[in-house]
Amino acid sequence: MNIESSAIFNLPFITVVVLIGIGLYALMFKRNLIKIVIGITLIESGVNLFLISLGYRKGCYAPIYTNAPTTAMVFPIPQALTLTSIVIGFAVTALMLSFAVLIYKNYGTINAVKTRRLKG
Amino acid sequence: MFENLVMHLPILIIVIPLFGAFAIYLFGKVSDKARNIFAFILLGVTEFLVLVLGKDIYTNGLRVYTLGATSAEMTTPANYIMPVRIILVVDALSIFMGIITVTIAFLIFIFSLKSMKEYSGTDKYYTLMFLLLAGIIGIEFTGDLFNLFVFLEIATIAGAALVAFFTHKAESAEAAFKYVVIGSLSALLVLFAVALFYGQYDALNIGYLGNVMEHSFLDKIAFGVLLTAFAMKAGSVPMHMWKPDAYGEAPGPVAAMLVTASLASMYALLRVCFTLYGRGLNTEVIGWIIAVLGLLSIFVGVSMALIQNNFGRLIGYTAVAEVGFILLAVGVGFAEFSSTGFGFIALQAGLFHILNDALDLGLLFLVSGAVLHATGKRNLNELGGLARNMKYTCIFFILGLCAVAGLPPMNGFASKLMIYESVYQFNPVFSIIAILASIFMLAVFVKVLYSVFLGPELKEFSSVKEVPASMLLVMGVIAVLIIVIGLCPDIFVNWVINPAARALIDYGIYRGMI
Amino acid sequence: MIPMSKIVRTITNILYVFIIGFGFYVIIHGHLTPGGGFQGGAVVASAFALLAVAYGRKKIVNLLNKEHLSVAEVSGLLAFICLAFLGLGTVFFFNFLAVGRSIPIFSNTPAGINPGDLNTAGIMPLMNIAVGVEVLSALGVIILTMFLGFKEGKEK
Amino acid sequence: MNKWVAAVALIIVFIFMFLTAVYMHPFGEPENQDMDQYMIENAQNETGANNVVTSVVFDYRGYDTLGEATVLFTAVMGVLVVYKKTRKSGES
Repeated sequence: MNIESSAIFNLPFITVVVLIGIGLYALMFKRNLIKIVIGITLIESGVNLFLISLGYRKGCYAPIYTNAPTTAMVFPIPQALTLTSIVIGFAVTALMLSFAVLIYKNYGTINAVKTRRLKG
Repeated sequence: MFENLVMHLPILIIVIPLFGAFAIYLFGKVSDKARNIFAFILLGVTEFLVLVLGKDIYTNGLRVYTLGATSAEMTTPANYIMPVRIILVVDALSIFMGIITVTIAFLIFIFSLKSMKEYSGTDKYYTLMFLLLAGIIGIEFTGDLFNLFVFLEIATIAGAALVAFFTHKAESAEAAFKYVVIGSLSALLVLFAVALFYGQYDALNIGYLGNVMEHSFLDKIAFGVLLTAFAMKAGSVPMHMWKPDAYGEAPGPVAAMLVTASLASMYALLRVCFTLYGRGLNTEVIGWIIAVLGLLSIFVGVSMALIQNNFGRLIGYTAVAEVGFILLAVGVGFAEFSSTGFGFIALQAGLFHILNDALDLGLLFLVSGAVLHATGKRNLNELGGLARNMKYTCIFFILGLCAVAGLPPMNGFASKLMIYESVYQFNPVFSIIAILASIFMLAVFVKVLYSVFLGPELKEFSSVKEVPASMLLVMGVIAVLIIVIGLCPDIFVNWVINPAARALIDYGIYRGMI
Repeated sequence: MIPMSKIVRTITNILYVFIIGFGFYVIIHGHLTPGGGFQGGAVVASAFALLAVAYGRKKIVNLLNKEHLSVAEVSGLLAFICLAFLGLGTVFFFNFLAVGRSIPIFSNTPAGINPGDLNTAGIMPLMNIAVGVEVLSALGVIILTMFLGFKEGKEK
Repeated sequence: MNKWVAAVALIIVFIFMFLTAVYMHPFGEPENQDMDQYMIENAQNETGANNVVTSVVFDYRGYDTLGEATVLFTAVMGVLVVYKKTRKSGES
């Protein structure tokens, strides 16, 4: 495989890497609980983008036969998987934000350093 | 007719708890009693069905179930090369894990009837328990990687919500936040690996992927990602911090169920290592890595448990050490990868320890739940002298701690002896460290025994009563199981563990069904 | 939260009907056009969010009932899982309406590129509706719960 | 100290993921396409739906959708648990 050419044409995949990298950075270095939630959401967006861009074929259309221009279609499965994973991501985000609200109610802060009563 | 029912069993065992979860929520709006009876019947039916399926699989070999096809055995469409639908594959290992999970869940449900009675929101508690059960069985029975991700998320979310159940305590929200962040991060890593497989082979089925895999560079990265994800979810060392937090803050029965949940991700790790990759990997190196991870977990778990003063957190650190024992044995089994010799015995010991771990730690967490129920306290410094008023709970606690510390004639002794023997042939140093850690674990529990149950009677606990009979019954059943397995381990190893271990080593059978 | 200005409330009064109608259109045409139960349910739930923001805390409690929504959610899920159970004569999740064609509901089979026929796809439109009801009420419950927050005066 | 370890780990992970992006097949030219091609060709005949994605969501992978709906239900239960009234009665 010619590495240089594929590095250019794989631009969507590189975007995925950048997204996941930013998400991991937020997860490791940020101490604000809301920012941690945002980090998880960024990783999830990256993985979703990865799945959906794996399903693309050049010159193809959406996989729906209703008034379709041609029968050359992109992959349907990644779209279904991404739909599933988006809904799951929504559920996880809602739950994490509720926990953050509960932590704020109990501790009066959302700074992860100040809220650490459980250690050792 | 009966054959027809057995054919549908793999899906029914997952879907009945799922259906139960939805229906329980509706029943709970009508009356608590109707809800409890309904839930009891559903769990009893599930337990019966899983035992029937277990008998069938141990005699006739594995079963597949193709969802939505014209026939359950039609794994690929007619005249086509690959499976396109979701397929459940239940082999000896899956049903072994399934029987453990359903049995523990059934016992925990009976325990919860009394112990959770005085808290608000019990509808949601039972609904989430059923969802957690369905998620765990879904992980264990599925043959599809993306489906594994979905059920991992169900188990994670239900588990996190249950950890936060004591909303009046500030720490429980913090523990639940950690749990859900770690759980969803590991699930997203699994999804990333799924995407890597999908991009290369356009397939999601574990058996099919195992057949066509070319072990390219991307597959190696995917293995690293999956190993990280499942080790993290199982509570192995670099990412073990969530485990004592979650176990320490969750209600006792929930913590007992979460032990089973982390054993399910251990199952997923085994499935990935043995069935998906098999001998295509450099098994020696990977086995060493897993064994060293296990050793570190044992070390950190035991040494941190020594300094705890919260009942639940202490058992949580012990759970880290126990996962370390399983990882150590499985790592040795993976490094050898043979159906004879000490490698196979190590693998058997690892699987045996999964069974014992679920029972022992389950019993200990139930005891901690019983103490919390009776006294409302978990801090070891505040407790004391409970043996006078809670005789039976004390006896069950002694049994549980003997089992975890690996004293004869408990089940923990049987499996740990197998681990020491087989690991000694692999590397003597590993075995010696494991034995020393086990002795330290005994010291930890003697400290707990003294500070909770023995010692001078405290004034505030003079009116404490023994917990209700149903809770004692559940702890008694688990204690009897512990002693029975400890007294005749050969029967269990030969009849139950051996087929499960063989199913891992002979991965060709699993892959050949697709 | 206080209600927003009269302009916002008037526009909301006109708009939310259309949003909910569009949501149900997306749900019902899920097997023909892009969309389906999840997407349509999310669209309807966005109308709930709009109402909540525009009318504020006191009014929204009268408009949307959390108990009713959560019952609707469980009913949608039960309908979905029961539709899957109905295929159990063959296999769980078997599309018995589209394959056997013994029952003349949603049983036409399109071929190739066509303008679209609602009467196709077997159990899929029914599942779309069940999932749509589940999703719109689940999102509604989440939005309402997080919007209303903790009720005062219940901690001890 | 701890921060440096985390930074090094992050950089290593980033490098490996970058290699993943490079080694993956070129964007828009997937190598294997058997499973998806089967669905594009046979979905209309087998399930009767014009929308292939819907037939994947509700027929070929309907079980995943059940799990997904369950996840949403679980999250609702979790949110309700978090916002529930605190204890009915009893101690501290």
